[in-house]
Order: sequence, then structure tokens, then C-alpha cells
Amino acid sequence: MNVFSKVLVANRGEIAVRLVRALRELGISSIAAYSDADRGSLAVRLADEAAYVGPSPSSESYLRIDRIVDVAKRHGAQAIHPGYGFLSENAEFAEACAAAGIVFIGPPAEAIRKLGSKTAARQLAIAAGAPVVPGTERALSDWQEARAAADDLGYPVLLKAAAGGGGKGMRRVDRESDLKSALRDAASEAGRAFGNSEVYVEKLVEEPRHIEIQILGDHHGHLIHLGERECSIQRRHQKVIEECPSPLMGSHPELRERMGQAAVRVASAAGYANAGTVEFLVDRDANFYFLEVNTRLQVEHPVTELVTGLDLVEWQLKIAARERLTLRQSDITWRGSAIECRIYAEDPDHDFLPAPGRIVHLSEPSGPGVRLDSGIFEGWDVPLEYDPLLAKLAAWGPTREAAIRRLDRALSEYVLTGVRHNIAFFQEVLADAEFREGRLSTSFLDRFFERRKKTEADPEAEAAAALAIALSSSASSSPPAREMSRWLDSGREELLR
Amino acid sequence: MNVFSKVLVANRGEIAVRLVRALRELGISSIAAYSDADRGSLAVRLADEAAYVGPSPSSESYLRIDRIVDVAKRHGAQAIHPGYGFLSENAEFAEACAAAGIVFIGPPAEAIRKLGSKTAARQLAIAAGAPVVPGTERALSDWQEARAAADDLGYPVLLKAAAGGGGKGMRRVDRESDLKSALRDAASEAGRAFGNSEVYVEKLVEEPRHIEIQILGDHHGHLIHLGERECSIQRRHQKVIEECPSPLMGSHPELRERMGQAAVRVASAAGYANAGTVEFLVDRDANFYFLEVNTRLQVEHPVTELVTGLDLVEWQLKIAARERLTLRQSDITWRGSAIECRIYAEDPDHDFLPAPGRIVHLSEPSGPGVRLDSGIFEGWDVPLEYDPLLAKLAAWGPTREAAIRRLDRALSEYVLTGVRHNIAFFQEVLADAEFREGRLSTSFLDRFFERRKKTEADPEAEAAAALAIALSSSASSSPPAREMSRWLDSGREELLR
Amino acid sequence: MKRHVVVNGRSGTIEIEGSRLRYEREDGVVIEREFSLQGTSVLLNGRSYRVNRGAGKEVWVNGRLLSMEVFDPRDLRTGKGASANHGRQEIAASMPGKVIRVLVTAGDTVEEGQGLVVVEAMKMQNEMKSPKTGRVAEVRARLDATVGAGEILVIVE
Amino acid sequence: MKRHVVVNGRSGTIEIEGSRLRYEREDGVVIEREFSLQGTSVLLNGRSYRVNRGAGKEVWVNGRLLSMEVFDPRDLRTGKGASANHGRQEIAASMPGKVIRVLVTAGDTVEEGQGLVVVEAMKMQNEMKSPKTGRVAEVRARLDATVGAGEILVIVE
Repeated sequence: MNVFSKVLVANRGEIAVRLVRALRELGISSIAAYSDADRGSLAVRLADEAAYVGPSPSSESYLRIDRIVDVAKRHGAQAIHPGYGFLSENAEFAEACAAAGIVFIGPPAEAIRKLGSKTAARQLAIAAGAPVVPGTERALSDWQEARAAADDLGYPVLLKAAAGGGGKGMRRVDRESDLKSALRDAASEAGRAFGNSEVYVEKLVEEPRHIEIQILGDHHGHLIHLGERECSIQRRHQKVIEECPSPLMGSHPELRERMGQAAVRVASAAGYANAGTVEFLVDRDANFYFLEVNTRLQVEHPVTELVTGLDLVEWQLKIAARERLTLRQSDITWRGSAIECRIYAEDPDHDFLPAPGRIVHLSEPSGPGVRLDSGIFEGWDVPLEYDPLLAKLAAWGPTREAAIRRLDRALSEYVLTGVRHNIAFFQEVLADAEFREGRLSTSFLDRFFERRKKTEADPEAEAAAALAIALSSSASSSPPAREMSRWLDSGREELLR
Repeated sequence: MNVFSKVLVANRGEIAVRLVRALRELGISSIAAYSDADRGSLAVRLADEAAYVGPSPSSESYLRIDRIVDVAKRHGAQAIHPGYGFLSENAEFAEACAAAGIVFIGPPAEAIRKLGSKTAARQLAIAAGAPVVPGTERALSDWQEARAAADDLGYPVLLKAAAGGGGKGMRRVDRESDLKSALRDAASEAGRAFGNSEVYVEKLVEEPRHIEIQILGDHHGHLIHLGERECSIQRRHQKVIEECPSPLMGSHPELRERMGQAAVRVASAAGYANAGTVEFLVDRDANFYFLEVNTRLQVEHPVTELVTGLDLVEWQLKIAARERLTLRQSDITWRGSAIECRIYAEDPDHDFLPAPGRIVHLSEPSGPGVRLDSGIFEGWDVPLEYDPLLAKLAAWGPTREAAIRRLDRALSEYVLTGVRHNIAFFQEVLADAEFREGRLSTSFLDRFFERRKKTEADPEAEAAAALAIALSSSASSSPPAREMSRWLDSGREELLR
Repeated sequence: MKRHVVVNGRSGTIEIEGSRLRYEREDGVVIEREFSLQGTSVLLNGRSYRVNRGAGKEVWVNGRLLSMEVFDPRDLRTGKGASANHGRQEIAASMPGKVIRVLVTAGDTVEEGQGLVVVEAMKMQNEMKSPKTGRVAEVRARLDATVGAGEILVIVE
Repeated sequence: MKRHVVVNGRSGTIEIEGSRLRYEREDGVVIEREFSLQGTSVLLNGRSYRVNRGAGKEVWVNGRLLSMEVFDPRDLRTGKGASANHGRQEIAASMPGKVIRVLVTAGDTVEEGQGLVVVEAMKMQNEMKSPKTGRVAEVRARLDATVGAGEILVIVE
């Protein structure tokens, strides 16, 4: 297959590596776009060609439509893959590609536009017959209207800013007596944040699961779904662990097909083509509600690939080249279970603060059932300009339990020093009883932190470390005085007697 | 599952790492046996415990039944996994384990004995109704008998030493006029080599494929097969590339089941349990002939795991713990295609001479569909005492073509310097048209070397290398004079003018 | 050979003689083992540990992070005493990043909790706050400079 | 900056000026490119090459092995002339390994093809043979010693 002969990868990090690999496997020349900070990146090393697109800040490089299109033309690329983030959901970029005679590997610009606005997407979902969280369609005019709506929905409800985002102007209301003041607070916060104090009310979904459906469609009107991913393990609305199938499917085997059909209806209504993801909230009774559509390849796509055996990037390329999606819905099968964790340069012991820096030592896990999508190598300086994602580690097993055990094994092999990271944190989560039982929700991590026990220091491990360091550093540096404890001081006095 | 709480891994290299990983995934403590040369090995690093078994030569360590059993007892191991090679097919070792109250993870000692002798195994196969290469059952008494037998079989035939092995006393005979002298030569060579000049005659299978069947059985009389592996790409009778399914299955879809049933019959007749492999030759007309049984885990087991989704080592452990094999034959499904190549420390440009030494730089491939079973790391000294296998690189894809492309991509990412290796050689083989078409036989590599073209030096790659070396080594060493060419001399004269 | 060690802020000693080690922690825990060390691989009575250095004082043991310092007791003679800077507070960067705002200048009076410097890394901003009410003695942070974790940005007294 | 290079036995020169390079091979092939080098990553007019050193003269470029030597032409003044040892033949180990048999001693006369030393590695034995009929001038190989590939074992003249 040679759908294209040369493609520009307009992204960085692990996803750029993923794309370069896919292109090589298809015999397509790859060009890695790079900023100053990424001149020596793994994607640049692995690509056939590399093209400079600007200084390190992404606003001057990876987000510059003009520069990206320009290097694509100069290098003779026939198509551009935007990865995720950056320009991947930018309809203007898709149009600029088209204007330059270059194929944008993603959905039509119009579909991106239709689904880009949350409220427009919600209307589209309702029209397509997909369930949405029940609520008022328009802003509330006064508190009587709010009371009537809340009564209809049943408490608890959620007040949300019409122009909102990021939790601003959002209030949970558990009983009618709290409604009045909550409405006042929400409206005033919304007014301050967005210059628009309009508020509407939705039914509150308590401890929801985040479950999303992968869709795939061609430009000839054929669209299918590839099943779900459960992404409920999040911190600061950032997914950190994803899996396929969702553990919920065990007790609700019909849910995949129902959610899948809803996702296909929404995407079809938007004239969607290429790969995309329809996100849903799922409540305790396994009712699902449309949330939004991500009009691009998703970070967590590997778990779907591991379980379905399909290569999503390969299909993205074929579809972008106007090939027909030859898979029917009945061709899609799910084998076993896959689970992925996102390795970030961040400090789990200090509120997950980011931790850029140089990779001092790296030894990556491999072996049976392990898939690693990594963007780093030993000696690489993890730049401070970008997202802290270093790699995605995924494991496949015949059962969820087997996949978890395998992922845990792979984590135990991972040696990564020089920057702080969340590898050991994931091992704690995987060992958690609620996690093992599949009792997941988007508030899982909050509760996990409440019950998390500080792991006891293992004196034998300390002894092993002290031994290695003592014998490897005969030329040990003088101790920084202020870090010495009284105990050490007294020890010193003894020595000096 | 906790079939055992602690298991000794009585092997080294990549297979020891494979076993340590499996044990960790099952929550079983692992003990890595090590010789002097392997004190710092990857298996020792990854295992929970490590046990010294003797000096570097394997006759003083990995082959010492007494020492292996002794450390197993002292470390409290309940079972021993022998891997492949070393003591894995040693019935005495299996008995010594039993005598010490330790479970040998493999077939019953009696099954090992029955199948260990090639001629006994052949008799057993005939009795079980498995096809063997047609030939005389006993040694020939004279040349008239040989002529009659060869007439019956039809030329070409193969004369083989009854006590034989390693090609000694073996002669191909294409016509009757050559038979007499060939018989004399074979008998005299066999006499010199084995002290036994008995020779028998077999039909010659021309350009055979080597196809083997993976079997799995429990100690309760249940035995199934997991399909085939094609291992025709060999040099010096050593497999280097293996795949599942065999490309032959495309045109002969019934062959897997017929070979599988034959393999199960032979193994059942021997009272087999645990994992094993029944090897066959397959001729041009897709007739298959029993060759021998390998009564252990096979080097190339990963391709079967990738395609069936089963974990053979996990099943070995469960079966050794007397659990029932809960898989029925109808549960086994084959998805997609997997292909593996064996990364050896050897020099493909110098007759594949072994190349021990220190790994200077290592960057291993990963990403979608790639499985790496590696026993090395940067800085590791590949010992000169053992087999040159460094790692096994396997790729899975929905089709054979996709798996090949992916394996080629993974090979292109592999950075391994310090020792010579066959990585680039595999890329040449994978690019070969006959290989791509699946036209395989055990003489494939001989023919490949005949048509192999020396790849032309790429001057741009040379320029890139010269640039990097020139700029990285400002303190360049003085040139060894005798390696300078006349051209360089004349260039120097110019410079000195 | 004897060394003082500080592990995760807790002091101790390690004594190494031949192939035996003795590790004693200030809380009284004592570990005595036969050891073998090769590269990053440590065996203690046959149990296997992988020890890898990270940046600064960081050491990773089987994937777990320790803060570890090892001192030759003879070097301690030259060490400065543990002179506490009474009342003087050093405010350090809590993560590596770029200084994107400096909110005070030397001589300013600041209240407890008042923002001093904002550091940004990986799209996240982190405001360093004054731990006390007092006077800014020194501002070391410079705008647009890249700083490491623990690097002192401001001193308040 | 100008350097002489020998790539797979073929001589050439590389000239580096600013971000441009010119590589000329003795067979007349000339490469002129804009380059960028960072770590092991080389870009030539945007094309990407990974260059990693191996042991000795070995250099791996995008997974392909080259033998590469780079000399500063100024160093050549001090170089010994390419003095050929007429008739003197050095027999070197063709693979790293252990010397398991030494079949000759100094002063022996040997025939072309006669075995001199046997080296073993990884279960394979390799017999080094005399390339000519002559006299053994020197035996450097010692029994049980570990030798590297290319290490001289015997000299025949």
C-alpha cells in the first residue's frame, strides 16, 4: 500500500514517534517537524527527514499553521498528520492544508467545526437521539425557573455557566434550600470569569465513569465503532490510566453495542470521517450520557489496537487517501484486555508538579504482552515547554486481571532516573483493591489519595542503595551542613573524640 | 493464582528473563541461577533472588545437576524451570528433582526418555500412525538390499548412519549408478565417526520446509495442539527466523489440523504432559513427515503466543502444579500473523563467526505490535562461553505482510553497537522477494546467499558518519600507518607541499 | 569502610567489610547481610536489588525513589557546622521551570502567603509564596531564567 | 576543518565549514550538504541519520555497519610510513574468543594452510591457518588467553 509517498508529522513526543513508525511500516517517507527544543528528539532520529518549524514555545512552532504548511510544501509532503493536541482539532488548519493542496489526515473541517463547540455538539447529539445529561436547554431567567427545573430533574443538580469551562461558575446543589444562594454565586462567578452570567441547570451525575467510544469512518458514508475505552482514572481532568474493555461491560454486556450505536449516530450526523472518539459519562445504573467528541486520534488509542488487532493510524492514512473502510461492524472482534498508563515527568509526592530535566538512566520494559510508546531516550532533556507525557506503557492479557499483573510487572522493570515520574505511583494504584475489582469513577483518585498509605521505608532496600552509592563514589562530596541531623552531629562528635 | 510460591530458573540469557517475568506476573518469587560470567546478567537484576551455581563453563554450572538441585533446596524453591538447552531435556535431571522433592517444570522423565532417542521416537511415531519419511526400518545388510529399498522408495534417496547425527555418514544418492560407492563411503564415515558403520536408507525430501506443532497437555490425560510454526529459515541447522502461521497454510488450510492431530497422537503415545514441540518435514506436495519431539519450551514459542493469545510459560507452571488444562481444542484461535528473528552476536559478513564482547550502545525497538525478549543491556559483556543469542525480536500484524513490515521497522530502530550482529542481515532477508512470497525451505538461506547482492555503499550515509566522528573526536588518535592507501599518501604529500 | 548516610532525611551508618555489610538506622533498625555488587545489581543474602542514581541526591532502588547522601566521616571535620539562619527563610523553586513573574524586589515587606515568584513548566504555573511576614532580603530569581528544583529564588527575613 | 577518512577501506576527505560539509571519495563521488549534528542525530539537507560508534573502527549508521577512521591531516606528519613487512605475515584472530590450542612454536616450518592456533567462542572453534609456507617467527597466542578479533596470534615469515 502506498497511499502517500511522503507525510509530515506535525507533532512531537511519543505520538510523533508512533506516527513515524506507522509511516515506515507502510513504506511512506516521514518528515518530523521539530522546534528548537526538539532538534535531538527521538522522532527526529527515527524519521527519514526532519523540518525545523520554529522556536521552542509551541505558539511559535507547533501551533503555527503558516510554518507547518510551508515546510510541508517545501519538503514535498502530500499529507500532514497532526497527532493529538496542537493543531489536531483546528478547523482553520484543516482548511489551510486543503488550500495548499495538502491532505489533512483527520475529519473534514466542517465536522471539526460542528463538534468543536460543546453546546453545538450537545444539540447535535440530542437531534441524533443520543442521550445527554438531562437539563435545561437555555439559560435560566430567574430562581423560580431554576427551582422548577431542579424539581423536574431531581436533586442533586449541577448549575453550569452557559459560556463555561474549567469548572468556573459550576455549583453542585443537593437540596432546594441551597438553590437560591448557589444560583447567585454561580451567576456572579460566571459573570466575572466569562463576562456572561448566564447559568443553566443539569442533573448531577454522581461518581460517573468516563467511557468513550472509538469510531472510524470513511469519506464514502461508511462509519463503524471499535468499542469502548474506560478512562475514569483521572487527576485534574487528565486521564492517567485507560483500559479496554471497560470493567462495566462484564455486568452490562449490551452496553458496548448501545453506546457504539449512539456514537455512530452522532458522528454520522456531523458528517464525520476518519478516526474519532465520542466521550460519555456513565452513571451508577449504567445509563450513559453524551459528553463531547474528540475529532482526532486519542492519546489512549493503543488499548483499542491491542484488543481489536487493528492499526488506527494505518486506517487514518488510508481513509485520508479516500480509500474505503473495508471493515464492517461485524468484522470487529475484541480479544482479551488491555490497560495503559501514562508515564509523566511529574512528582506524585508533591502534588504532581511537573518535572522536566535530563534523563540520566533509562531501561525500558519489554517482553510478552507489553507495548511501549515512548518519546524519550537516555540523555534526552525533557523540555519544560511542553506537556510532561514521556511514554505510554500498555499491557495486554487474556483477562483484565492478567493485563493488570503484566502491566505491574512491566512497571517494575522500568528504570528511569534524572526526572521525577509516576511509575511507582501506578504500581500503588494497580495494587489497590477497588481498582482490581473494577470499581472505577472519575473521583477514584481523590478517594485513593484519602486511603493511600505512605509505603514504609524498607531498610534492606536502603542498605542496598547505601552500599552501591558508598562503593561507587569513593570521591564523595562534602556534605551540605544544614541537612545533617543532630544524630549525625553526635555521631561526628564521637568520631572526633 | 499461586501454583508455587518460589521457583528456580535454571537457565540464562533471554529465556531466563522470560521466565523471571512470567513468575513475577504470577506473584511467584523467582530465583535466577547464575555462573561467574552471569553475575551481572539481566535475569539476575530482574529476579527476586539470585543463586550462584558455579564457574562460567556450563559444564561446571548450568549443566551441574547436583548444584542446581542443591541451590533450589537451599533457597526454598518448590519447582525448577529448566528453560531450553542445558538440562531441559535431561531425564536424569527430572528424576533428581523428583528425588529432592522439587517439581521439574516439564514432561515426565519417562516421556523425555522415550522421545529422546531419534530412532525410538520414530518407532513410536510409526506406531501412533504419524507419517515418517519412508525408508528401511533397520540397517542394510548389503548393497543388493539397498538397491531394492531405493528402487521401492524412488530416487533421490538419503543414506543415513543408524547411530548418526550432525550430518556424519549421510549421503544423497540421485541415481542407482551412484548407490554402490555412496554406500561404501557412508558406511566407512559412519564407522569412523560413531564406531558403528550401520547405514539405512530414506526417501530424500527435497527442499523441505521445517514446520513444527506446539502441543500442550496436562497430567490428567488431556492434550491439545496450538498450531504450527514455520522454521525453515536456518543456517547450520540453526533456526534464525520463525513464523506463525506457516505461509503454506494459505494454500493448504486443512494441513494445520492434520499435522496437529498427528502431533497429539505421537505425544499421547509417549505419555506426554506440559508444553512440547513435534517437528515435521514438509515436502513440495505438502506431505508431512515426523522428525522428532522437543520435550521443552521452544526458543521460538513467542510467535505462537502472539497469534493464539496464550501464555505458554503460565500454562507450563499450572500444569506442573498438576492443574487441569482447561482449554479445549476448540478454544484455540489464531489471529493474524507473527514473525520472529533471533538476534545473535555473530558476523554475517564473516561466515557468521561468533562475536562476544561488550555492548557499547543499545537502544531497543518497541511500539505497536513489537515483542522483544532480550537478555542484554548497555554495558553488558556478552560472554564467550555460551550461545550467541542476544534477543528475540518478534512482530505481530493482521497479515503476514503487515507482520513482516513491522518487523522490518523494528529492526530499523534497533541500535546495538560493540559487538557484531545480524540485525541488518535480517533486513536483507525480509526484503527478499522469495521470502515475501513465502517460498521457504531449509535451503532458503543457501540460495539467498547465492543471489545476495552486496549492498552499495551510500555516500551520504558515509558523509554523515564521517561528520559525526570528526566532530566528536577532536582528539583523534594517530592513524595506524599500514592501513593508509596510496591515495591517502599522495593526498598527504599534497598537504605537505 | 564506614560511611554516614542520610536516607529520606533519616540518618544512619553503613559499615562494609569484605563481603559483609552492616546498616544501622537512627531508629535502631539494623541490617546485616552478605552482599555482592556488580554494576547496578546488588545481592543481599541472595535477594536482588537494582540501584540507579538519578539527579542530585536521588537514588532509585527497584523502581522506588530514595533521597540518599553518603559521607565519609573523615570529611565531616571540614564540614561547616549546622548553622541555622535564625529567622532567615530561603524560598526555593518547588519544580524545575522558567521564571515567568518576579513579584517582589529587595527591601519589600511581604505578608505570610504573599506570592513572590511564579515559575512555569510544562504548561503549569507554580507560585512561590512567602512562608512568613517579613522583609525581602534578596531576590535571586531573574525573569525568563531557567531554574532547577530547590534553587533559591528569594530570601525573606 | 578538514579530515582524511577511510571508510570500509576506501579513502576520502571531509571538509566542514559552518553548517556545510563536503565529502569526497577517492572514486570521485562528492557529497555537499547543509548539516546539523546533535548527539547521535545528523541531518544532511533535512535527511536524518543516526550515527553510533561501536568497538574500534566500527560505526553504525541507521543500523548499517561501516568501518571508519578519521585522521587530522596534520597528524600525518608524525605517522610512520606505510612500511610493508615484505614477506612477513601476521595471523590474527578472526573472532574474539579463547585460545584453546596452540599448534606451533617459534622456529617451526609450516606449510600453507597448516593450522596454527585454535580459538573458541560461543561453542564454535575457529582454526587460524598459515597463509603461506614459511617459518614461524613469533607466537603471541597463549593457551587459555582471551583474545579480541584482529589480535595478532602468530607471525609467519
